Amino acid sequence: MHFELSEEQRMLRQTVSNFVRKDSPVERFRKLRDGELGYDRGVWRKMAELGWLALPFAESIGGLGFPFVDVGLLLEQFGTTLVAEPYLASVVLAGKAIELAGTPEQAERWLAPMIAGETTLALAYQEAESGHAPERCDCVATRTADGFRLHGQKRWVLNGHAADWLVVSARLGGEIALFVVDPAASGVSRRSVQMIDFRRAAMLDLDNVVVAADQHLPAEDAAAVLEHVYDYGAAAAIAEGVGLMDAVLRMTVEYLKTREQFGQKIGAFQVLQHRAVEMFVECELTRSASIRALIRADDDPLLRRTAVSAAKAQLARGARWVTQQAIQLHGGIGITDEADVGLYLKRAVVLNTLFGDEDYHLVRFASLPTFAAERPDQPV
Amino acid sequence: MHFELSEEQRMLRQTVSNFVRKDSPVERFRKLRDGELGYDRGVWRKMAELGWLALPFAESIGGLGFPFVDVGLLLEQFGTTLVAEPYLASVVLAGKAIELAGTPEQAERWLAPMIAGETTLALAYQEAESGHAPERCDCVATRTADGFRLHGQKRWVLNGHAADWLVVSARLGGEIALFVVDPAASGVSRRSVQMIDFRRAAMLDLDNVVVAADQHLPAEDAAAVLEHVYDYGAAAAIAEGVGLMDAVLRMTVEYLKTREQFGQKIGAFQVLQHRAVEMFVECELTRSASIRALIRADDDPLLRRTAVSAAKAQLARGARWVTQQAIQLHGGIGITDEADVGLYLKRAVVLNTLFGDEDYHLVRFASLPTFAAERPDQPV
Amino acid sequence: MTMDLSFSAEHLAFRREVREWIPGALPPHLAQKAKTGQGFSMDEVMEWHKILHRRGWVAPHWPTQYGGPGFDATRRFILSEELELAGAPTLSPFGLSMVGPLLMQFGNEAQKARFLPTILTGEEVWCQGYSEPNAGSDLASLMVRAEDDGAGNFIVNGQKTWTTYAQYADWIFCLVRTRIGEKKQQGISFLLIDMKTPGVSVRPNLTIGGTHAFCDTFFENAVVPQENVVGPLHGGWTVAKALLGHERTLIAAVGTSRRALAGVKALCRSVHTPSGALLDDPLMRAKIARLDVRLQALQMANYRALAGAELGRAPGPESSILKLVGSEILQQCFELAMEAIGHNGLSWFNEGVVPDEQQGIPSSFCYLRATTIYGGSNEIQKNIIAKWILGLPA
Amino acid sequence: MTMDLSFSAEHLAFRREVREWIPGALPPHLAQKAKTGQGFSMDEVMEWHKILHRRGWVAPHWPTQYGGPGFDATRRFILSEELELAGAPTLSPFGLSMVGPLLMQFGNEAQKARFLPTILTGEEVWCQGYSEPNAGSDLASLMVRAEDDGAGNFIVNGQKTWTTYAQYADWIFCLVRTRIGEKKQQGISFLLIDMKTPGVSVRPNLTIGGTHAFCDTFFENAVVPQENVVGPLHGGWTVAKALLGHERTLIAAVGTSRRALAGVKALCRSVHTPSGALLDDPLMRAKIARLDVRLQALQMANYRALAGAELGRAPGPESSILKLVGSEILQQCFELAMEAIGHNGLSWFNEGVVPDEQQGIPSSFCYLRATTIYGGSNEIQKNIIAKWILGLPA
Repeated sequence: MHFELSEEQRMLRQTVSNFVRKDSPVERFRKLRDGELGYDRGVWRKMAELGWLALPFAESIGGLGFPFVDVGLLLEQFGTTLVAEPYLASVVLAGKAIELAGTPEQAERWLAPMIAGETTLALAYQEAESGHAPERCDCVATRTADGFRLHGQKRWVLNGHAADWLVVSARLGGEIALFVVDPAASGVSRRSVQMIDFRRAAMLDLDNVVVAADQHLPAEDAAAVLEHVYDYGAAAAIAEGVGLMDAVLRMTVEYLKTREQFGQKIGAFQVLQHRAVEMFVECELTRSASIRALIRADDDPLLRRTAVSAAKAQLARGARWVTQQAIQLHGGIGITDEADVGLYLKRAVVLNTLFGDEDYHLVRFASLPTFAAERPDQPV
Repeated sequence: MHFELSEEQRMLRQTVSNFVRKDSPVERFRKLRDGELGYDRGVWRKMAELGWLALPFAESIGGLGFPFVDVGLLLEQFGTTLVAEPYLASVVLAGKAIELAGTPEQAERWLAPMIAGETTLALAYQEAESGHAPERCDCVATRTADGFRLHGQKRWVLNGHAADWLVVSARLGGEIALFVVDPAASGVSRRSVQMIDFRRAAMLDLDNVVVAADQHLPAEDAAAVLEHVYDYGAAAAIAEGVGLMDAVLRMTVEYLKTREQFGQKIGAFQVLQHRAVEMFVECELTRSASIRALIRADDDPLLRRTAVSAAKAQLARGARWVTQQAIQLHGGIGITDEADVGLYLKRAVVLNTLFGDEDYHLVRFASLPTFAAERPDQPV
Repeated sequence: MTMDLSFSAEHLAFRREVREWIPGALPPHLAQKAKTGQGFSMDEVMEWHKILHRRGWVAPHWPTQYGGPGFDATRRFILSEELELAGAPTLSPFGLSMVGPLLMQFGNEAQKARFLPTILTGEEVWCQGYSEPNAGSDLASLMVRAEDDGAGNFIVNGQKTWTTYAQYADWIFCLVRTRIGEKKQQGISFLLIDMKTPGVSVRPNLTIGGTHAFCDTFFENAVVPQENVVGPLHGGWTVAKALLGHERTLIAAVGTSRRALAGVKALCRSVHTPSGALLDDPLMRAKIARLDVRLQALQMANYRALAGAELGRAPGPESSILKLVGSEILQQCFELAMEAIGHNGLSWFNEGVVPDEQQGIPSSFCYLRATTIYGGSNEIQKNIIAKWILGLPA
Repeated sequence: MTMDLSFSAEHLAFRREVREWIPGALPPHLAQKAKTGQGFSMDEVMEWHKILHRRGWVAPHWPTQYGGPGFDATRRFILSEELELAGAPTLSPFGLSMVGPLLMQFGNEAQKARFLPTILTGEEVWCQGYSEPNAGSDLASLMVRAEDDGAGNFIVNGQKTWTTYAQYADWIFCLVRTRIGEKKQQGISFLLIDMKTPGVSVRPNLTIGGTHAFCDTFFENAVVPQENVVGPLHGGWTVAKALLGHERTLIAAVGTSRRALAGVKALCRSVHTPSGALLDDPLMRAKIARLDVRLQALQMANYRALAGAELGRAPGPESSILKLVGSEILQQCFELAMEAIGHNGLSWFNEGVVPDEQQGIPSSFCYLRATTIYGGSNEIQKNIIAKWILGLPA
């Protein structure tokens, strides 16, 4: 039982924390949010220089080999100021998919430039009828003489509007398979759409797109890779959500301490105090659940699924409550676009929707053998 | 759209209100609660003299022919001081079952003495495996040369420990049928059990009990009668629950106005004020839902089911919240048997458990055509 | 007369009349927006205002002497409910429901003659100038000053916030401070200001819902005739307070929530899961049922308030909860809608990306966080109930 | 050292040791009650106290110099969790966790020598005399008076309430007023009183759960030697306050809730619905899952607090929520249990009417309403967090 950060982790957190406070406050996000890209490629390269894009990959393929907890540390900080760069989409989703499902040559080809900050990636798994289950995949891959042809549609591809390469899931002879697709290839069309949190995603149409044999990521069990990556995505969203909730709590408490009505700080009203405490409770519970999910993200599937689903369900409840109450406590100002708190509400919607919503994770959690176990003392 | 009480109804309510305040305060309930009967046969006869036991029955069989709303008025008042007499069991359940399923001769035989206060009745529908659905009935009736034989077990028969006659549901050739059984008959055994609210019920064993042909209530559709009576029971529980919630709110607000801590009335603490307001909100919503359920209790089955299920589900949420918070606001004293508020919590458990719990009614409500209707403006 | 849950034959006939009239009256472009739940522009709202005015139904709560139709409380309720259920544009309340009734109660004849007719016709649009950056819930702390110039005018200076739709308004009714240094509720006057007055400027602000509803309105030495004070000079607090009592029985917005909830059911019927329509998913179904049950209880509370009003009763305790509960329910309807549409709820004003009827949901979901804040936040509502209905100590 | 969710090999071995020991150590009649979740009598609690004492585990948090086993925080936690999970009797905290540690901190040598050994052995049973009819949450308002008789004694008069299990106690530790007319936190002393003292009488009261847990304890000219004051005379408030800091990390009662929730699952497996076991009903399943998810988050918060304590850290913010959330979760476990057993939850102490494992549920459901009230109500907990952790203004 040990949750202390190592010296290395403390340094990482400190560096990221300095970055978000000094170089990436919410104002930077505001400036970027209506641009066509929605983030800054220069900052992306900076992140590469700092080694952040290499964090969770094996050293053998140019990564730092850090545990997923470290990705969590970074994303938690990112969540505090709504950092816009596609770390989750490019590093966590597409990056881990390529690492887990691809060959060393494929990692060299697609991961190395991304780790160097020269490219960004995206993972296209969501379809119109997927709901929250990435294995609901109707996109089809068929074998050709010297490769494959992909046909179908993908929706809500995070960073899909800008990614240099797209990792796409499709059914090959009924089984899930993963392919790396060049967005400039013939038959690929993508439409950039703005999301509620002002980041961008792509609606992707694949019209009999030709992909070469070496663009197929030859994992033995690509479905398992996809599920694992989806859980990585969930754990990343949870970590980002913890940072977000924390920032929202802090700005709300600050507002309660400064805003005056009826001749006193509104933070002196007991009802608002208790509301803030209830927000604090959700923050602490979510943070606690998050630590477990991050530790278990690299672990065996059963412990991973249990921890991730428990934490994602807690995030859903906690982030919803905290952001909604933060707006309520801000009063009229909370309803304006000008107030940052609304940006956090919207980001919370995105984090709660992606990688399984509350009911999806409750149902998954309750379907695991850990739920039905007779003894109440199973490992956490 | 008219919810005013008629002159007659106002008088009824006033009489009942005087009765509960003067003749049946909670102290009377406390005196009765550990007795073998649990209530007072003298008071029962008094209720008969006042005409209360005749309220909902047709004039042709010696009743007053009042709408079920009037029963609601009476039970709401009863709920305010936890009146112990078996009005719901005897008049609403068994009484209405005999009226709706029986012949005029049967009404004369069993209802008339009950209306006169000479007997009490009980309805035995619940079984160990019934859950909240009275149609789940394993008790079996078989025809004999000159009547029937009943075999099976009934559970939680309200007033079953004392009733002079028992109305029993059983399957006759697969269909629900209703019989009036003499508890002294051979093969009948009953065990009196104390319920959480200190009232009593019976665990009933029927071991090939012989009943005469004229003890069969020959309704064409006894299952429909049983369902209707179950809804009457639910509407009665809702009305009693409204009175209960109201009393609990009043005693809690009173406590907040008198109890001092930290040099002030605790009712001056904003958090406790808002809690009391949230209790008040549940009271008003439940009262509103209750009025509809009472009016619709005599109405066509679809409107009746919609209104009763909506109100019973609201009662479950409201009564649970109000009684639990009332205890919380009473603090330590609320945890003692001495404080009345705990008695109300327990009665609320009974009202919420009988005649369908929250989920049962939510599921029923959502299965009705009124739920799925496209137009949002159906009749209430 | 026994208790009765139906409307009278007369009222039912009126309901039919309204219901049959709306589809023909609502222009196609508005009907399309109503169908898909998208927001209406101010032009569209005023277009509908004028249609209703031609029918005589724009101000159902106005007495006949001022051009109202002389409706009883139930007719007013039915009309409002039918309009909500049809998804017709919500009329701007500032003229019709706020300054109009106040003018009838407190205005002099000249003021009534000048302002009421154009409110009715929609020729002049009004907005409200109450809140200020440092006077929100604590409205009496307001600071906008109106100083006597000795020539029959006030010189107005300061800033009002949340002046909703001020960018479209011809007139603003304001609470301003006309005398300083007294108890803060005193020395406030209720003043009507022409938005074209030099020195008045408006800055529209984006809301959390991505629309331009709110404005800041600035006054810089704006010269306003003193005859534009409504009610007693320095006695504006009384005027403003009178408004709080108006039309309380209608603010539950039950019709809007019923329409929204029916919309959620329709959405859930159209969304597919591996085991069938989302509406048949037990968890989603139970959530909808839970909300529906609560909404129906609120609807009954509303009916009780209405039946009381019809008998000329003062609003009973049931009225006090209408706004409190109604605002929460409406928010919950849109939370469920967001949950139902899943990933499509991520779309922010993208044309043609999600089905039309889902297009407006994310913005509404965000904007409706306001319902528990405006018009007296729910915390303020609870303070009021605690004090005035439960009688708890201050 | 990377983050780690497992216990060390050493601690796992200790857990195995405890887990293997309990079944043999728990006498059959206690094991039967543990299995069915029924309450234990005071005799049974003390029987178990003595068994634990023989094993050396009765006071895991006591230093070795006073007879404790010298356990680290994790061992203490594991022992406590395993005992909770086994459903073993909860020991009376008044001696072991309350007056014992206070004596170690504030008592003189004579007091320590006199009282600590018999607390450990269980030869003397203690109860707590803090609350009074008019001093509950506002404890400093207490009124029980101890007057100096000039002969080395106090004459004690007044009434204490919620003196839990006073009817079984040999000693009571009290807060009494030894000087009047000052700031109300001053002039209070911490006094030990022999329950056999003439003038001390006890009236046990029924609780809402139908058991005799609470008592009123009356003092009528009870003569108590002044040497029984612990800590400074008139300085008892400081002594009492020190207690509030003790053992905060254990009060989440996660083990108890986990056992209760496992019990709910077992119940739901045994209850049949037309479509199968109740545990497979989607609504019930989702409710259990929702609670389980929250409990597991709380468990992680508890582990974080524990890992911090192990490193000698002061309790972090995560510790402050343990009691607040833990108390609510335990209540919710029993609400679900009541819902699961349906009509059987109507049974009030009837032998043999419902299955053994359901017998204790209605009483526990009622009694556990106390968890959000005692030890500082959850409202008080929130006041404290608002002030001391969030730094909100008073």
